[in-house]
Amino acid sequence: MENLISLWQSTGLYNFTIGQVFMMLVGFLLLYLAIKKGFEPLLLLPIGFGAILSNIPVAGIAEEGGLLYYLYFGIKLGLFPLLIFMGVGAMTDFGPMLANPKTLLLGAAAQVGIFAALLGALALNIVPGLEFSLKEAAAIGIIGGADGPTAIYVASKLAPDLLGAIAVAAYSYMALVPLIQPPIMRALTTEAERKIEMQQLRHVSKTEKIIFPLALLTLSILLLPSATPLVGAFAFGNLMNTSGVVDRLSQTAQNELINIVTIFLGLSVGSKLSAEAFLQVKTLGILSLGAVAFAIGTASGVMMAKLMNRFSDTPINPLIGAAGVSAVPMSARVANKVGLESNPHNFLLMHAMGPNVAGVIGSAVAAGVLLSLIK
Amino acid sequence: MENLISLWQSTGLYNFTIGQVFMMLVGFLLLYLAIKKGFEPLLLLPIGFGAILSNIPVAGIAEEGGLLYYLYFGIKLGLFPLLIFMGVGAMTDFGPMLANPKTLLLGAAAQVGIFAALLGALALNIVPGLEFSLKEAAAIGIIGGADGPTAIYVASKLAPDLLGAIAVAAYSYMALVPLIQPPIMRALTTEAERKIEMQQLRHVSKTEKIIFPLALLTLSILLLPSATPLVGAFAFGNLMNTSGVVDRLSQTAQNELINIVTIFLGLSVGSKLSAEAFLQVKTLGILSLGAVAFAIGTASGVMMAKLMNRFSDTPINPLIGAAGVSAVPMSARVANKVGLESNPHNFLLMHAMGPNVAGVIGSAVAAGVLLSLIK
Amino acid sequence: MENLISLWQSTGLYNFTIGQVFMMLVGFLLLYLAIKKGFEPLLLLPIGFGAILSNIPVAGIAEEGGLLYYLYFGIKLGLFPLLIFMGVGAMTDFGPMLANPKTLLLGAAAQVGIFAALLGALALNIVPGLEFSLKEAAAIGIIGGADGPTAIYVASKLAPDLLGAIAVAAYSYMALVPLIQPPIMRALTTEAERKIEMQQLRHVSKTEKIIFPLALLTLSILLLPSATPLVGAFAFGNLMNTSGVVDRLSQTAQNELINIVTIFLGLSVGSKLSAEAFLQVKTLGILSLGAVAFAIGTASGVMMAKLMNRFSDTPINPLIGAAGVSAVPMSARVANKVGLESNPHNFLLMHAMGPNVAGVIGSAVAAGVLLSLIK
Amino acid sequence: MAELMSSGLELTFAGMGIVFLFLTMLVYAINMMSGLIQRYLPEEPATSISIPVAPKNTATDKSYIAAITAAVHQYRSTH
Amino acid sequence: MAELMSSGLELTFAGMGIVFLFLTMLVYAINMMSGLIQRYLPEEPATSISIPVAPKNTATDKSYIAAITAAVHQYRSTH
Amino acid sequence: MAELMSSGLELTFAGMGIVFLFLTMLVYAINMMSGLIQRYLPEEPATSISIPVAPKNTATDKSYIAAITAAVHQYRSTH
Ligand code: NA
Ligand code: NA
Ligand code: NA
Repeated sequence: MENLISLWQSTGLYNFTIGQVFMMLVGFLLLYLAIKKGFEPLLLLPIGFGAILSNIPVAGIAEEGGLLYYLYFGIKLGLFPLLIFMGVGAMTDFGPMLANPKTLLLGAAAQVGIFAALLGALALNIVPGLEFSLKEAAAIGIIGGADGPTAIYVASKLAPDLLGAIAVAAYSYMALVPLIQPPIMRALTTEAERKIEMQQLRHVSKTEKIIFPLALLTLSILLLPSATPLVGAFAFGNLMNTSGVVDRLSQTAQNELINIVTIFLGLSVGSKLSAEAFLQVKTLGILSLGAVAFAIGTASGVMMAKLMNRFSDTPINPLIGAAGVSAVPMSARVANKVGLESNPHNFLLMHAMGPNVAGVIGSAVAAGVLLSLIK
Repeated sequence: MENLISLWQSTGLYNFTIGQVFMMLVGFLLLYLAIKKGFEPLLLLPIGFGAILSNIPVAGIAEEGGLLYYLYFGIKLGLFPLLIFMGVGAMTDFGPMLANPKTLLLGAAAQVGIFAALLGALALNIVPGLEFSLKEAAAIGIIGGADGPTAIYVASKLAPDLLGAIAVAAYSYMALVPLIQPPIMRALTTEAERKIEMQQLRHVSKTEKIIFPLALLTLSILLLPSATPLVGAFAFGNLMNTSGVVDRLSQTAQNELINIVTIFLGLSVGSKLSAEAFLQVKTLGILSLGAVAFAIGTASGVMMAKLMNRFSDTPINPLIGAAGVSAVPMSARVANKVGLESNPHNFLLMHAMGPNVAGVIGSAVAAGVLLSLIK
Repeated sequence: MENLISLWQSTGLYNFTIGQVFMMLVGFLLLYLAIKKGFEPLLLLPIGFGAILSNIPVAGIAEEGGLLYYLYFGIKLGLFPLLIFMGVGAMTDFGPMLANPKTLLLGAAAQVGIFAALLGALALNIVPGLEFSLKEAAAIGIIGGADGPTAIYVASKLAPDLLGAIAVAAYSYMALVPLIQPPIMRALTTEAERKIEMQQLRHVSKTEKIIFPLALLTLSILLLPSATPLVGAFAFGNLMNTSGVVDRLSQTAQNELINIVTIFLGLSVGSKLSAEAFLQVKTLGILSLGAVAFAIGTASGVMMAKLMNRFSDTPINPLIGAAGVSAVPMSARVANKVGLESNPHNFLLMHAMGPNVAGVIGSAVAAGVLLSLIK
Repeated sequence: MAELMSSGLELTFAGMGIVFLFLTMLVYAINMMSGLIQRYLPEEPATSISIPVAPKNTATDKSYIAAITAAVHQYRSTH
Repeated sequence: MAELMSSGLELTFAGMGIVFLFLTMLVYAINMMSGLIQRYLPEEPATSISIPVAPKNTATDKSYIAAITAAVHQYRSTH
Repeated sequence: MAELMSSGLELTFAGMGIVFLFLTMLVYAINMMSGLIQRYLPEEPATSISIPVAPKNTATDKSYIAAITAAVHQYRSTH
């Protein structure tokens, strides 16, 4: 009898708080989006599952002694995002960007979204009850970088309490890129601009691809050492791939290692979706600002392309500017798709891959500035 | 000369204790069983090797500074068994169980073995010199769950000192299932019962397979949160597989990740086979009780199937009840084999897979009860 | 404005020390050697990159909070070299050695290089400003073992400050084996000796290959427990492979696991290439002594083969003695190549694989002696 | 000892009770779930399923490979 | 609040400034690099490249496999 | 210095002694092992070996795959 009462008092039904129930529903929603809607499933499925597990009463899976508590150290110490960045680096082909380097500027322009969201977060301090510090605003802004590992890395350093909401916002909007970007792209360009065909890209030699990650790292060392953890991991992964002499390491970095870390990272991020941390007005602010950041980033990229078109002798289709937000490779695909609507023979995919990977570099640089200037 | 003496004093020959020698022989015996007899080699080979390494005098491989000391943290913190459970979840097909859900009750009945062994351990306190606390008895009982990761998880929480003996017993008896079960199955059934043919299983849709792990987890959250670390890891692995949207993660969980963890887990378990911990009368008790647990679990499953046959409109071959102990997939194969002896056209394998995977759930639930009620 | 000054003061350009610049150049040199010259790229590429990353000012990638700081624990605790040794063990075929066991003595003789370098290091204490303790001298000597993981394991225990230089020297000279060894081999042998054809190797049964790693481990336990971490990891990997019952574990140990650890090990070793540790006269001493060790080891192996030829009834080509230094499989290839120059029908490769893998055992034994006698 | 045994028996009854309760409820849950799914989310007969095996619009870091492979392929085929 | 906004604006100008500065310098660096490479390290036209894909003289622990495989093959073929 | 050198020399003699002792004993051990195996556990000539490559009765968690694959295959083939 005592046992039965003790058992009843140890059930979830007895111990639930309303916040936990709500956060589990958020977890299930993420699973639904990942599985049924195909939203970034590689991250949102583990994140959603982690959210459910960490909100189970009594079990303490995200507390000391529990699985997610220990896995979270991989984020806390900054290991997981950097290892993912290394794997992504090994998967990335800088060829299209090297063939047309001026598209790097599109990747720069799109980072305006980061700082727009940062300023927006600070402006929201007007709203009574909402309070964002500079650190928090910066961590929110980085959602606009449209790059998961960068957002998680910066948030883990500047605002670990907001990590869950920021990661969810970043990956959700990356999944929503095909819905968010096209209307903005169409609104800011004329039919004639969207029809612009671009010159075929030149061939890029293996040597250039080997030297590039080293040049990128060197520049980052000279100008912005605070960005070198991110840039360095990325360049290391890329060099393993392009050098061609350590294929077995490159393959492992791109496959098993990144897969293992992705599982652990997703579950750990989910463990930060606790009721106390997530069920706050702040979260609504973060979600809104994230959307603003993506929209402004997209617009800035497109406008920059239009500006460059005035001064460039070779034509640039402004649609590829939208790919500057990163969200690799989705936003490049979106540029390609919107371009095909206006001109069915105009394949922009390869041209958009340049600004797309430039956007990754751009947001790593912006992250470096934020990490360096905000104490 | 001094050096020579010092060298001689650092040899194994000089430093051996009789207990260490004996435990090394146990290690070699496990290697023999794994390699020559094919007993659960994936676990018993690393466990046996770990036993040898950890009993080497002077070297201190299982002490602070040594490899096995650090690997053991993966068990101590509960990471390894849960990661293995995740991989096993990703490998498991719940289809046959979903096609015939009432076979779940067979997986419930077979857990009687767990509690029989628990009571047996307590009863052994009569024997002078044998003393089992409630925690230890529970950890011993879980051997009857016939599921390696569950046994190791529970033992690491309730009775870490007995971990080595419990893990060895669990895996040894799992390997011995083809010897232990058939006589019991034959003794408890008539030839007519063993000839019973079962209805063909209906097709199970992909959607059902996706929803099931979530339903299982939800029920566990509501009723028995203390089982959610195990059930959650299992359900997560299963969902990665059935959802079909994160194939690369599911493949890694089923292959490289589970392989790496299996190597580390086996070696770490072996490191608990020290002379002090293993060379006790308790160990004989554990080995006997484990055999009892398997036998009683098998019998309970068969008897439950016979009971259900009285009330069910569709026939159940009682042999598949024996598969309820888990020991996946060996006990399902045993049911199939014994069935074929009586009726060469009667393939029970798929029918036995239902109770077989139900047995995994059943022992995870029993583990949850034990972890929750025993403080 | 303040921000700009603050940014400028956070650039690499502002913060560089000359030592850091120099060590980065060393890092780039290692990358050049790895990529362009094909020098041991699997290790020298990550080591070179780690050297660059850890010398970036401000970023602190090798300090607490940085990626390389945490990865280095894998070396500090001795995990990485042992896991690599396990993988190498799984890759190694002892067949040729078992077919002609007396070639083991060649692997013994070549270890003279280790002790020659050790004595050399102590002798260098005459040079004012150079001071090598006994521990440091032993760690330097182990370069002559021509085996990366053994050198790193010993250095991490005896002289962690010299780890970077020792690892770089060990891998560089292993890459240089095709340049270092042939002149010595030619100088010490006559044309007639180099023409010697060896008897075809007998077939070695699977059972012998299974028993051997256990026999090796047993001998090491009895005589030299201090070598059992290395020998045990190696034997465990080898047994996983030869037993044939845990193929999935063996494959993972040889591929994904060793690849992941190689990436982490290389980067962590690179993190020990800091200006303070590396830019010392000691480093020049280490580099010179490493070359001496390789040369003397090669010579000893060849001379031992010549000596054995006097007493042996079956002929031994003295060139295979050079393979006793290990540097698997490069030095065996070198023996084969030099042999073919004198006798184009004389394939020594398989005959040289015996002393080659014996050299791995020999240096593990030497490592055990050093770890055991030096406190 | 007697106390220990009575704890053990209590544990056994509670334990087997929960195990049967849990798995019985799971039987009902499965039957309900399967019924609902077969009624409201039936698999389309001949062709494929309602839940896309290949996600339609993933933009994950890790689909880099696929996209870049495709892109590079197209790019190379023009050189 | 006002102070916070002014910090934010400063950060924005510094940040976008650095981002553009960095990527502009990268454009120049790439152009310079590509120019130098195309002049001094041109890819050989039809045949392969100046940097060996397969390293010529690696002696790594991990090339064990290749060598031993080859060796074993040769050895077995004689038995 | 002189003391250090003498320690070093001692270490050298002990070290090379042990290395030769160890490997010599290993030679004998191998010869004995091979002799015993060739006498008492000879490989069966044409067919395969006495130690099964595929374990006969493993029941490991990880053989899930094989069994389930087989089972599913059989199950599907009836649908
Ligand atoms: Na970006
Ligand atoms: Na069970
Ligand atoms: Na050696």
